[in-house]
Amino acid sequence: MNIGLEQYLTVSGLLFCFGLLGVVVRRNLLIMYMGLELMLNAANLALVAFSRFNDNLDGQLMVFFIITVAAAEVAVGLALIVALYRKRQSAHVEDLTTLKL
Amino acid sequence: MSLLTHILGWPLLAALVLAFVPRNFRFLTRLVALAATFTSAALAVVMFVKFDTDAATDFQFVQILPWVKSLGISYHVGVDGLNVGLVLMGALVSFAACCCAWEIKEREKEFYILLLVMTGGILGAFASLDVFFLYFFHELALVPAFIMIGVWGRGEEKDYATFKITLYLSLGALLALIGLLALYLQMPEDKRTFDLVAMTAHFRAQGMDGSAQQFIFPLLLFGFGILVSLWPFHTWAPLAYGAAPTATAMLHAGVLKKFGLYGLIRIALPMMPEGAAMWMNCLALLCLGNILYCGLVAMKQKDLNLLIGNSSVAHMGFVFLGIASLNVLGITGAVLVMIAHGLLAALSFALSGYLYQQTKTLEMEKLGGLLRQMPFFGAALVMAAMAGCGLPGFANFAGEALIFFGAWTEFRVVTVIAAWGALVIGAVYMLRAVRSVLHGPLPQEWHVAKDVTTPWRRLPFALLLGALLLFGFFPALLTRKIEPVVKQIVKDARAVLKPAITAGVKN
Amino acid sequence: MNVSLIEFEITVVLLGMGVLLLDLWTPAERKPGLGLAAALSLLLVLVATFLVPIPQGAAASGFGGGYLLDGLALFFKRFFLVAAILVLVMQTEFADRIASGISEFYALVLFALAGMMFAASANNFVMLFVAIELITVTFYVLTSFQRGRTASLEAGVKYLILGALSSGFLVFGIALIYGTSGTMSFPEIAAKIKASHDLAHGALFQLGVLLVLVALGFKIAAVPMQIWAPDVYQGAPAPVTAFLAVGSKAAGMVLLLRVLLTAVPDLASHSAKLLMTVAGITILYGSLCAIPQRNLKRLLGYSSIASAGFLLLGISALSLNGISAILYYLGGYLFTVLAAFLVICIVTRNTKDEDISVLAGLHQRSPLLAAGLTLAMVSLAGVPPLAGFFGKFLLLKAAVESASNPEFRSAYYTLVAVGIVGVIISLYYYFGVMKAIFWTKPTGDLSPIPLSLPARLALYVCIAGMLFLGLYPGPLLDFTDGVVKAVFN
Amino acid sequence: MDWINNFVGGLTAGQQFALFSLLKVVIVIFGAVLPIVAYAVLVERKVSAFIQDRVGPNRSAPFFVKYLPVVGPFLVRLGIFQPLADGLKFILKEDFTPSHVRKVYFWIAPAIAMVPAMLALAVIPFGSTLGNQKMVIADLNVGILYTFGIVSLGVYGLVLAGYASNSKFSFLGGIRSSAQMISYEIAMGMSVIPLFMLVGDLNLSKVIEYQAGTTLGFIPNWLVFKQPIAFVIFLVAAFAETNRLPFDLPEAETELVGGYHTEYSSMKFALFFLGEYTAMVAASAMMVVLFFGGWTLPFAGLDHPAATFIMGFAHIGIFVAKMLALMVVFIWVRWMLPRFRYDQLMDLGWRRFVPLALANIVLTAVVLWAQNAK
Amino acid sequence: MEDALFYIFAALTLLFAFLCVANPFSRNPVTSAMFLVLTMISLAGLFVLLQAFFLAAVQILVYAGAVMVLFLFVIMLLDVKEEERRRFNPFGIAIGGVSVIGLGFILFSTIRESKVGAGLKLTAVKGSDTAALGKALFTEYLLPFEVISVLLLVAMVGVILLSKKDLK
Repeated sequence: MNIGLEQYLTVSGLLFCFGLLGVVVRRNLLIMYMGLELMLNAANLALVAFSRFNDNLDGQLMVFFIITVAAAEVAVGLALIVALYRKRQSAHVEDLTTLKL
Repeated sequence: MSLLTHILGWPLLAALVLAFVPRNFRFLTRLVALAATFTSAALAVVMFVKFDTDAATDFQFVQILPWVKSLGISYHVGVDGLNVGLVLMGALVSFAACCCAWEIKEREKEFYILLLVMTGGILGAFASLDVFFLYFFHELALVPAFIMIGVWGRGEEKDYATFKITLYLSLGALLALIGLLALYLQMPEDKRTFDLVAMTAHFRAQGMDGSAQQFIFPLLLFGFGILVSLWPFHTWAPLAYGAAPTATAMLHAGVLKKFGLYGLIRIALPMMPEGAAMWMNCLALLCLGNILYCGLVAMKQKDLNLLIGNSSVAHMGFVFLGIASLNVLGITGAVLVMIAHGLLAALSFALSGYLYQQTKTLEMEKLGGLLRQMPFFGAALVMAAMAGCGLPGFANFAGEALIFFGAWTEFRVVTVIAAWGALVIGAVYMLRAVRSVLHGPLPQEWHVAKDVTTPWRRLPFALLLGALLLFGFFPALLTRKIEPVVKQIVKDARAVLKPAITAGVKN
Repeated sequence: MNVSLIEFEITVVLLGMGVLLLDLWTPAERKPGLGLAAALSLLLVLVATFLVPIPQGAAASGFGGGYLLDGLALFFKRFFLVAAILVLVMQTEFADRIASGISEFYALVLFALAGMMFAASANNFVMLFVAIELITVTFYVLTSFQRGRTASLEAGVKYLILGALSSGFLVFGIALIYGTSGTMSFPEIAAKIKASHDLAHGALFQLGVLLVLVALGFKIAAVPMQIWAPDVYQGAPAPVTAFLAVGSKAAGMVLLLRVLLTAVPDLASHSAKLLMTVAGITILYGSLCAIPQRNLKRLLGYSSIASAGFLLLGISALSLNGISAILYYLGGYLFTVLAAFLVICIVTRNTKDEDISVLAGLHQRSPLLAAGLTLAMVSLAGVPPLAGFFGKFLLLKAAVESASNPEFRSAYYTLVAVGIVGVIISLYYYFGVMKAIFWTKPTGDLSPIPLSLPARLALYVCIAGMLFLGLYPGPLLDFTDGVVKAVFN
Repeated sequence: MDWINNFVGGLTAGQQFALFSLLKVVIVIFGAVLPIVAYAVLVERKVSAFIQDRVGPNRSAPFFVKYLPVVGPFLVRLGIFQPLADGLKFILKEDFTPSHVRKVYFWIAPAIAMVPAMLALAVIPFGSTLGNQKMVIADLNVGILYTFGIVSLGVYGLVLAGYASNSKFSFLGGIRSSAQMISYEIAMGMSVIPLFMLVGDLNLSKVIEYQAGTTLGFIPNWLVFKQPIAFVIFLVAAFAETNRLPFDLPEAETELVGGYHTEYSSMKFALFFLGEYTAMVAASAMMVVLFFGGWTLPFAGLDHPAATFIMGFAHIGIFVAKMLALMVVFIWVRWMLPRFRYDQLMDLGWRRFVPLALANIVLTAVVLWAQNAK
Repeated sequence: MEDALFYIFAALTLLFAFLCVANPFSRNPVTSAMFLVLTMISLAGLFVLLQAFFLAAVQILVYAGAVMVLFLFVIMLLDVKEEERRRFNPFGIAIGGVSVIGLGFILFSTIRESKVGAGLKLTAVKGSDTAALGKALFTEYLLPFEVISVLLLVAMVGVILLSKKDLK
């Protein structure tokens, strides 16, 4: 079978779902965050595949931006999680109880 | 600047001025407020006198200032026979209310500001000939009322009453707003305007789609109805009036409440005759609820204020009945009762407020024999009660009589029941109230109660009573102005009514 | 490449960097003054925006078509500038509650402002993405700025996780849209939809649009992406909450407008019912959940959800008047919400608490603050004569107008009914606040609250704004109408 | 040779590619890198001995060697059998796994430390051509990026080693090393950008082509002359990246005992060791390619791709010679300079080199722009 | 050959991704992080198959080389033993799992249904891909590029503020 766009998209879709699964199911902030990274990467894969098959570079540029933004976001996010951890000694969603849910 | 603009502008201007008066200048505060309302009232009298009765169907004292051109909103005021009396009544009651506001001792500045804003709003609402401004001014008057009840109100149920009146009246206002919007959108796109005159002319000429009328009319009917405490949406009224400070109760029960009725007559009837025809039977039945149910409830009341509140709701029933009759007599009577009841309700609440001031209670069982102690007050209360029962000589009588004549041709059974209710029930509770408050032995603790002595204090009561009597003896002062306008409305409405209904019309 | 197009944004970014630099040479006690300096500079920028001729007809675009300077963009740029100026003043009042890094606090606001201004001009998905991310990432930091408070950090983390989740949806949605249409640019997508009917009906394309909408819904706090709002509003420092409520929401809104009505207008009209449903649920959710709230900021958080619902109501009207109403509503909302937060910020300065009861006796402690908050509440409740009323009036009008389409008549009327119910419910809790101000028995401190000159000015501006927009809506309405006609017709 | 030609000729293009790639990998790794690494250790010991005025390894040898006439004792004194002995020792020692470690990571960390350095060699053109084969394992268009990517993975070995060992010293070593590597990666990456601005291509073969020829007749066109700042930064960063003195903070024995490999012994330790030296090889090779003209020499026509096998081998020889010279520099520096303090290291990286590298980029851009404007 | 490589890389990507978020054998965040690194690397492999060499390199350089190291750092700084002791809430997992499977199904069927890219073929890259990317980046996409730089500045300021020690 010839590998086409559809196969790449399927992989990307599954990857997206796995990422979402991590966010929804796991309660550890760090692992949730990894799930979020997976989602971004799923989008990256889809973009690159589309970009290649459409023969158009916009998608790849978008990936470039996404990667950069993700890096910045991770930096801020991890700093935030560490700051919270210092305060509460926990990186668990269930322990975020100061604010009413 | 039209006279009307002055009438509604002075209170608003005074409110603005008061905002900059330091709070310990209490005398100045009161003076400014009184001066402003007095100016309004005086100008209103001038306007009433100068009003050209022969041209009652034309709008007079008109002023138009474009406001939002793209939406067709403009500041447009003017009076014809329909609202000239209402404006006068509003201005008089405002002045009286302002006189009665001396009972407020704390945070006077805010109170007077709110009172003045409310006054301006009320007068604006009745004077506006632009649907948007009509609504706008009404809301402008409503909000201060809520705040005044909440802050300066009395009794244990104050908070509950505040929330209840706020929610009910906002709901009513919003329903009406949607109705008005829908009405606006019924105009063709290029001619859309909120101008009442233009809208009426348009719908008079073009007519409106029947199905549109069928759903816009109930919106307006129930929206305005809630504002007027139409049964069964009336429960807020006694509660709120019971809790409200005197001046607020006077203004709201007396004047602001009439806005809904005015809106029905001014907007709903002329623009949507078909819708009106559809819903009038329903309205006639509902108004029985007002008259009978609320009358009976009033009979059961132990608190004077609640009694007056309920009776005021009951009186609204007559007005609804007049409107429902959809003929010249009925509607003219309805407008007359609106004015008369405005004066009466203001008088009643002013009296009960004064009483509360003196005795700190309004429970009728605890009171008694006050006539000897307070002759002027007693006399005024008796007269108010008589007016409330619809005795001849008071404006109410004239209005109610017209309504019954008008309604008799349309809904005989209803009229009979209503008349019975008005005469019997009204008489029962009014006279009972008079008896238990004024007659009988005077309990020891009320020896301290003082009568209204100074002319200054007597002024509001005298003013309101005088107006009631004036219009009672010379109802033609009003009816001659009202009738031509109503005739036109009824003519248009009748023109489209179904033959089945027209058959019974004698007019 | 026309650099003069982005001169305002460049100025703002440079200003932010300038604040960061000046911080090095400013003694600690004078650092709060930097905020005022920045606010003044922004004022100059604001004035400058009025000296630029508004592009008529074909708007000026640049940078490969990704940046668009039209009336809509200009409107929102001014909007954001005003918001930022007021927020900066608010932050100066807030300065003593931030242990360190006050200059960074200002700088971050400026950067967020730059992000919003870019968002206002975004014309392709790449710009949309980077602008949104610039705003969001800045707000992660701003939200958790009070590191001493656990609530602030928790709010930051919640915003972070949910924000990143929405970013995930956003990029995946963008990927799908890009993949099916082959372009990132809004107008080109619209052109392709017009050219080929299949595109707009492709399931993949629709899924992409849906995902993007979900992500934008997060920014404006619409159901079902609203869960972050109450917590974050409560936990974040008051000025940040204000900026979040006004700036971030408006940025989401302008992007939503651009995506929905520039890129996929046909799809928008197909999904009117969906939009209506979301709007209705959002209104109800926000209003109902606000009732039991005792924390002021949380209360405003829920109220902002309800406002998002009203904005969506305007979008779902799918008419020019609806969009114009949204712009107008936002204009009023700007002054209203900022006034409310300004007062809350100052009142809660000395108390750790943000419970509604701290307002007790406010009318004695500071009549101006009491008046400001009261007016804000009245305006939020949509009562004349304040700005909020006219905004809601226009929104409801637009919805009723759209009901003339017989296909959707009942849907629109249901939505309007829901809107009315929302307004009624909201009256209840807004009056709860007013009740606390005026007739709750004060228990604690009754000393007058000092008010600095800038704060006083800011409050006057807000009140004036509310009153002006409520009493004299003509100029702004004409402006928004013109803008909307030029952009979306 | 015929059967080889027949065999190769019989293969498809893809198969040929695979075969030659495999051959290159095997030859480069086992024929070049491992011996170089092994003998680099010896050189290290010899150089250190020289610098410290000692003799260095001069005993170990199979028993028969010293009986060889003349050559035997010389070879023994040279110590060329020492690496074999070392290797043997590593293999034969007890492979001890402490009980408190996290086993899986403890086992894979050394491998992770070793592999990236090896992989980094894949894109380095170590000669021009041999026959019709280009002397590079993978001639990637994004060669330099690939290298940086792979090198950046090396940090995992150290971090995981530190984490897995479950002891303070290892952990600190691991954390330090990763911080150090990430920091210097930035300076390193930025330092080479000007080179590629000049060359206009990321392919390393193109970089070498660019450096062919001379200026003014005698100065080679090497980029080290055109971009001295870049070279200095790159060189220093390379020291930091390979964790060698003066930047061997991760394993600073006076502070951290042995850093991340405190708990390691035997073959696992040897892998770390090999990794370090392989990284050194890779860094030297990279520098040769980037700054010293790769396999070219600006005279005797050696700067054109080889036409004959002899020339091909000569090119490889030139490359290896340059690389070895640089490795000696590495070793020499190690014994000449004291260790930096950790804060000094970070300060140098972030506050000196990063701005310097940025300035260099801007400067180069301005110069290029001025030239193009003409 | 390429097909085989695709299947290998795709399978690895998905396997590692799954193990990252839902590893049945270990709940150690370090393990998750390492699997995420492996996912990134396999993804880079897929990028290479798509002839996006530049992005493949950037993916490894940024994600695997920097972002994930940061993750590891943080995990190591925080106490991870806590996580292993936590009990899962089966109800939450069931709800989450079902909803995600639902979404996956929607995605999958949409992709299937829409027959996207049926007529499209992977075209060979002409010339240097990186140069074209660079050109687009600095002309057409210059503005987003600059905005991103502001974003990075913000992130830098933010991280420093959030992790400064001097606050109580």
